[in-house]
Amino acid sequence: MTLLDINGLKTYYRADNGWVRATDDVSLSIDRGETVGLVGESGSGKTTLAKSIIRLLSDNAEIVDGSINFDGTEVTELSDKELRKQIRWSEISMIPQNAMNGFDPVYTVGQQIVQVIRHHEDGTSKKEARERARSLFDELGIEPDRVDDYPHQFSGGMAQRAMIALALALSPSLVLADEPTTALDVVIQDRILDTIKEMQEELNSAMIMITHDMSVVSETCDRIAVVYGGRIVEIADTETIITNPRHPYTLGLRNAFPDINDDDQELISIPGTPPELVDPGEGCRFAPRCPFAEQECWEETPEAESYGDGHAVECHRADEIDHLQEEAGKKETWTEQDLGRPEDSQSDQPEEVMLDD
Amino acid sequence: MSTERTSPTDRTETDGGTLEFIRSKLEIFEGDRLGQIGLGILCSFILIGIFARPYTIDFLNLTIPGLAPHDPAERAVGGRLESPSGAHPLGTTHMGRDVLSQLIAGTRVTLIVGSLAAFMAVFIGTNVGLISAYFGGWVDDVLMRITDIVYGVPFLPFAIVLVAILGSSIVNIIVAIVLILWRSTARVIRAQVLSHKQRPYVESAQAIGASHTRIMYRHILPNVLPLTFLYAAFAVAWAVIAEASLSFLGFGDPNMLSWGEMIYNVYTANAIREAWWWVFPPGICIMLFVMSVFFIGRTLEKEVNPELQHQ
Amino acid sequence: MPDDITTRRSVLKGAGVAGVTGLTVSLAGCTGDGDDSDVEGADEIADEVPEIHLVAPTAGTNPFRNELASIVAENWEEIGFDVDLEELQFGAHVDQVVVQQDYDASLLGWGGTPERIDPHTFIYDMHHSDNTQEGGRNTPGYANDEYDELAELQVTQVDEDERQQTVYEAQEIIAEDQPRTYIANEGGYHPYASARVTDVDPTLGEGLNSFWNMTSATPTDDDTVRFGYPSEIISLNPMQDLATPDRQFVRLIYDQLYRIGPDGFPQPWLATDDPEIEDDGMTYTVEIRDDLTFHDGEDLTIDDVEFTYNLYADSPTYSGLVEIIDEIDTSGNEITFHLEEQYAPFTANVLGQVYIFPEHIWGDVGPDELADFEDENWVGSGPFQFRDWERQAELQLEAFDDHFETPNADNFIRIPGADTAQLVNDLEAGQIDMVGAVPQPTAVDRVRDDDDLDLAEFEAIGYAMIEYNMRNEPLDDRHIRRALSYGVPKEEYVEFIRDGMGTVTHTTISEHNEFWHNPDVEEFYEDLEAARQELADGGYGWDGDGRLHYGADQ
Amino acid sequence: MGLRAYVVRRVLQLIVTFWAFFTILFVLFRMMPGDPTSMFIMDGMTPEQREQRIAELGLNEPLHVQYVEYARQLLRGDFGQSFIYRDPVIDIIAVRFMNTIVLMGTALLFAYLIGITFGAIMGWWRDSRFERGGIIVTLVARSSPEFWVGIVLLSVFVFWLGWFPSSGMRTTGGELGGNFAARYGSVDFLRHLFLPALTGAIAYLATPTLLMRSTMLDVLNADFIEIKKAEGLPERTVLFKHAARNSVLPLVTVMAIATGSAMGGSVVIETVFNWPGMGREMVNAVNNNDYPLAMAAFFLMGSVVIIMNFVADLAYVYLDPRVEYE
Repeated sequence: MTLLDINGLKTYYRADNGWVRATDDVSLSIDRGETVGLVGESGSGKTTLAKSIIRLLSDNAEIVDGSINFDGTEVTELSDKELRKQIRWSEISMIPQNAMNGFDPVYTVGQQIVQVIRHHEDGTSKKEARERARSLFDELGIEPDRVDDYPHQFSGGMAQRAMIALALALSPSLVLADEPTTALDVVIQDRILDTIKEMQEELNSAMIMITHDMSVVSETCDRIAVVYGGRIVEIADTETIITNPRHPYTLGLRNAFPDINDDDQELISIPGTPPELVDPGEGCRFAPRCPFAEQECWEETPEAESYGDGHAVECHRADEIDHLQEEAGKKETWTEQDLGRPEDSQSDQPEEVMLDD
Repeated sequence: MSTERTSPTDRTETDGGTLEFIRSKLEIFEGDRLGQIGLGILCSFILIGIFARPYTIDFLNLTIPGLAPHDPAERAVGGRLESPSGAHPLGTTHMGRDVLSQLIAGTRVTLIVGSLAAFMAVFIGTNVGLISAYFGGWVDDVLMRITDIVYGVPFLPFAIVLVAILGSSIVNIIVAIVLILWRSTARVIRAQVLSHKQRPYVESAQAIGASHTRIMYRHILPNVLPLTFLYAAFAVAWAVIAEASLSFLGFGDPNMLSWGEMIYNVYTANAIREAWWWVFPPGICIMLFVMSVFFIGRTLEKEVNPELQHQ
Repeated sequence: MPDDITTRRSVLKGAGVAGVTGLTVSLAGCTGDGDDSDVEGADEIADEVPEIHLVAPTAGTNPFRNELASIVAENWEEIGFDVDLEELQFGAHVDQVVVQQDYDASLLGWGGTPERIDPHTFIYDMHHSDNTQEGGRNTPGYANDEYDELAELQVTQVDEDERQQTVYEAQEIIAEDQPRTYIANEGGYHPYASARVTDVDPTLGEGLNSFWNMTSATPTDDDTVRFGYPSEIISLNPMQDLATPDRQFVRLIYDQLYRIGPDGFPQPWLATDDPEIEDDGMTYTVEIRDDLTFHDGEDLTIDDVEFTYNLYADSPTYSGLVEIIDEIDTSGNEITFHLEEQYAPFTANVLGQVYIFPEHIWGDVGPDELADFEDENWVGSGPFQFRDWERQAELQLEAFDDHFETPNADNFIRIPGADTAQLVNDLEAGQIDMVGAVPQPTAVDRVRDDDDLDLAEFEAIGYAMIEYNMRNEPLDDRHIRRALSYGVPKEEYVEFIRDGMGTVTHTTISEHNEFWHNPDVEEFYEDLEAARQELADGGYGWDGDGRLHYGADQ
Repeated sequence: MGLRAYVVRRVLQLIVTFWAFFTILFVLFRMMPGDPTSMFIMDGMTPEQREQRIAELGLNEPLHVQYVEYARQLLRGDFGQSFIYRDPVIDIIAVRFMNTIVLMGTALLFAYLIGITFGAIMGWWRDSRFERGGIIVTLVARSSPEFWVGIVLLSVFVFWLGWFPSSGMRTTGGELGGNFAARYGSVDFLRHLFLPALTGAIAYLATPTLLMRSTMLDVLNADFIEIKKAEGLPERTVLFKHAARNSVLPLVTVMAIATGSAMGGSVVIETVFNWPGMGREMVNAVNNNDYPLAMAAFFLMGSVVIIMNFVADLAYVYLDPRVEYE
């Protein structure tokens, strides 16, 4: 039962030197109650993808092509007013990275929850809304009286819980969680993730979990989409991505994060920086950093290939899976490669483009 | 969207050649139309001010002619209240003086007041802020109470009293302006220094046993200097308006005709309604001058700190 | 025409700029060299003549005199003096010059109120050597025994023709001695709205501020005359120190036995007739009218008059005014004053200046409380009665219908302005009907061209003058003062700076005060050649730069 | 430190500030040349009268005696008696003070209402034509001295269009006095108020506008603005209830300082429009050497600023729950 169906989405930013293709021809569908992880480095476009869903884009960004079908409604065609009334928060809410900054500091948390409830539900009295906020707090393990506290009076973990309360106040069908735990320390991280999972299951909400942390997604998500250079380079169920990925970038990401099952694992990071997304041209976008790049990779943009059971990969060499997996496990593979194109190594560093994450 | 900001570091090491320094500073005007316009206007005024009146170099027996076609104080170079003509491009005053010459000569007064007052005010303000924040404790208490008191003093009434005591001369007017104007710089610099005091570079300087004076002036000061420049720009604008207002009330220096005094003269001559050529040029010049400084200030402000909160 | 005016350059304005910038600015054409003169000074010269400290009003205080001061300073520099021109606000100016006597020369005006049409103030107070102390009216410190005798003599001369002769002689002496340069009687125009007010009556010395104008002005549209003046009055209490604007309104509310008429001579007011003066000139008997009431309805009787004169005698502020009175008796409607000595201006300066108070209101006020006494309704017996007052906003008076000279306007409102320019604006905008101040020539022209407005012209008996501090060198020397007087452009002042408003004068009594004015005194017009000659005659000489020095023989 | 301790400390500071302010005033005014008799001398005050008057005013006492005497008076809330008017200063000045407060209060109110709204919108639509135009307009306003704005408004609206009266506070000849509403509530008063208040509003507009804009830019970068948008709240709500509400905090402090400039600036505006206010009264008093009156006027102007600063500090604590009492 598909809740959200994104098809061929292109969200571009205007820059001085052209269009920044932050999300470039992306398709993704999510079922009700499902949790999908979007994994990638900073600047890969994962946040832009998520925000495109509720069109929460800055003035210089534009959805230039593609469709976003949410539960039968085409989001890209809604007026601003319909979007605010029908989609935002009532259907799709979000949890920001740092909950402390997600609340307006000059109002109490309760006031802010009450405001959003009453904005979307015309008949609800202030008192009822407040009661709901209190019971949400209770369910999330916060003392209900703390609805009258200001955001700065909460600790980090508590603030994140309060944020979850805010996000779930209207029982949305989809929650966009943007690195919801990175600002917290590890012990609290786990507890918060558990809380999110519990609440999500209770409400049967779907969730998109945006993170650069493989370990977080592996614990919480049903499926994982790996985002690189504005595209989903690999998507599959969590098990497959963790154990049997086919894209070299996924392999690299996996190396960069501790595997819970392997204590002796040596962490290897991917050298180089994410690609410039201004008019990137032909060729695989990962090629400059890919230890396995061949001539073909530089010249032709790979198409998504299906490897069964919802596993899709955009890589010319995805077929050589065994070889790749073996080589990718070695540190030298990554450290001893020549970055850039073999014949004319790119001399100028790609300009760092500031996206919205 | 996160904007990367160069974090202020110990800038003492970045001493380049002076010329290079200036060039690097001028770069901030690139692509900033308003800033460029401001710089252009200001430079024109400075040139006009410098060459307003003739110079005589005695030992060379040489006279460099001034821009002003007439002596601004000379009566009856034209008829009474003549409208603009070839001979008097901006007409004449009720005493037959040449308005254009007065306007040109007034530029110099504006420049003198603006630059001297701003320089002294910012000099005092920066030092007070620096000392207050650096030493803290009772020094801070005393200096900040003084600043509070000065904040309680309304400028014009104060200047009027001071001029009544000391007499209306340009020097006394500058003194009055400076005595009030330093306060805002002091507060802002103090706040800035307070944040710098915590930075590692100050601690390391203290660790190697640098003297207070050295830490304050060699280490901290260079870091707050951009802010000082910004406040100097605001101070120039403020000082010029203050002088004009004081002159308009009739407390200007009778021997130095400023733009404000020109308007005062039109006003007391009751000629505002007929002599537009006499009242508009000085008014517009004041606006243009102050505006140019603000435009430059805006450019500096972007450079100093995009988040800066100022008055 | 401005083109006739000799062009000059300002030393001062240029020098100021140079002073601050520290640059040598050309003072082209502004040198004081006497090369173009034929006058030869002393052959051998000694020290430089000290610098002259000239105090003048700021442009804000008096734009005309401010302008004049800079020309005078230039002229004086031209004939070899160093001049230090200081511009001061009125209060500071008076304090420094009249009280502290810290000046060499001072450009100031002496007001011509109607009381001063009698020559006593101008002859005795201003020039007799008894009045040279700090704050005294003989500010120059002029002391001339021959003159003093004349000044004392005229006080006692009840016969007007004899007194006139004395006053003439006195004027000749001071014209020669020039303790002051008498510059101009500053008559001029007071603008008013001819469309809204008729029957204005500007009088000598006061223009539209005169008592007679305020009672005769007749509003055409409504019943209110709105009168603007550039400063607020201080008090309506006649027992306080009064400045001229205060007196102009106090006298509307309070009556005197005599009022100075439009012709300058006292005329009976509360009195039925001129005073009967005994032959010794020391006993004055006055009969008052029998139809007098105060504003609160009480009758004004001879007892109130007697009470008033006693009150004045007790008042710390005004006892001086009536100290000449030795004794008072009353009988019926008559009051008799016995003087201590002969005092010719008694009618004008005492009977014409003492305001009659209601005893039933002021009877219990102690002498020391007089100046602070607040009579909320300011009950007097004058043609106008007090209605309400908000300082800096408006003072409202209304006609007192029971008065024997009911004014033509039912309501009279006084509005203090920020300055004359602003009042003229108000006049043009229709917010006020009359202005009691002389506007700038620009505004005069505009008013003249406006169909709804008109100008009331008047002549003055007061004058602008430069006083010389004869206590200081070199001003103790008559030659110096006379030379400086030749440096004052009186005609340019009247014709150009004041655009023709006023008349040039050479003596202390205005030509408009015809009876007392001596038309044959020595005259000093601007003449730098004559000034140099005067200096040469005095034994002074010039150095190569044209700077004036004492002669070696002096 | 608790709120109470903070307030106590601020109050103590306030007292010290007041004392120092008053002392400076006293010294300043005693240094002024001349004395209150100057203005009467040319009108015939004799030297004897003059000396007597000076003794009466206690001006021949040693300075420290005068200082203590004046301080005592002030502690009793008494500004003394005007040297010139011979009325209690408070009677003379109370009405003037209200007139000034009403004028400048209106001007500041408009400046801040307009400034905050425009600044907020300028920040919201950053980089738009509206913002760029707005900045230039604001800077032009800020570059124009009050008297210049007043003269231009006067020329246009009074002499050219004839829409407003040229000066004063009300049409003359009406009932004087009356209660607050009668004095300041009438249409006639508002017509007189319009131009001078507009002059002030234009002169003081720039600070709130620019500051509002720049803090808005900061606040708009904050995460919570995005969340509020994501919550589906209307743009107006996000702009005014959240973004503007947060940006307004620094303005509170600046407002106190602006009150100071407004108090001083009133001198100019009152002169141009002949407004019967305290600024002009003070200049007159200075010119007349009427120390008690001039000092009281000066003192009141300063007090308004000092108290506004104090109130601003406390208001900040109230408005921003994050502030700690340091």
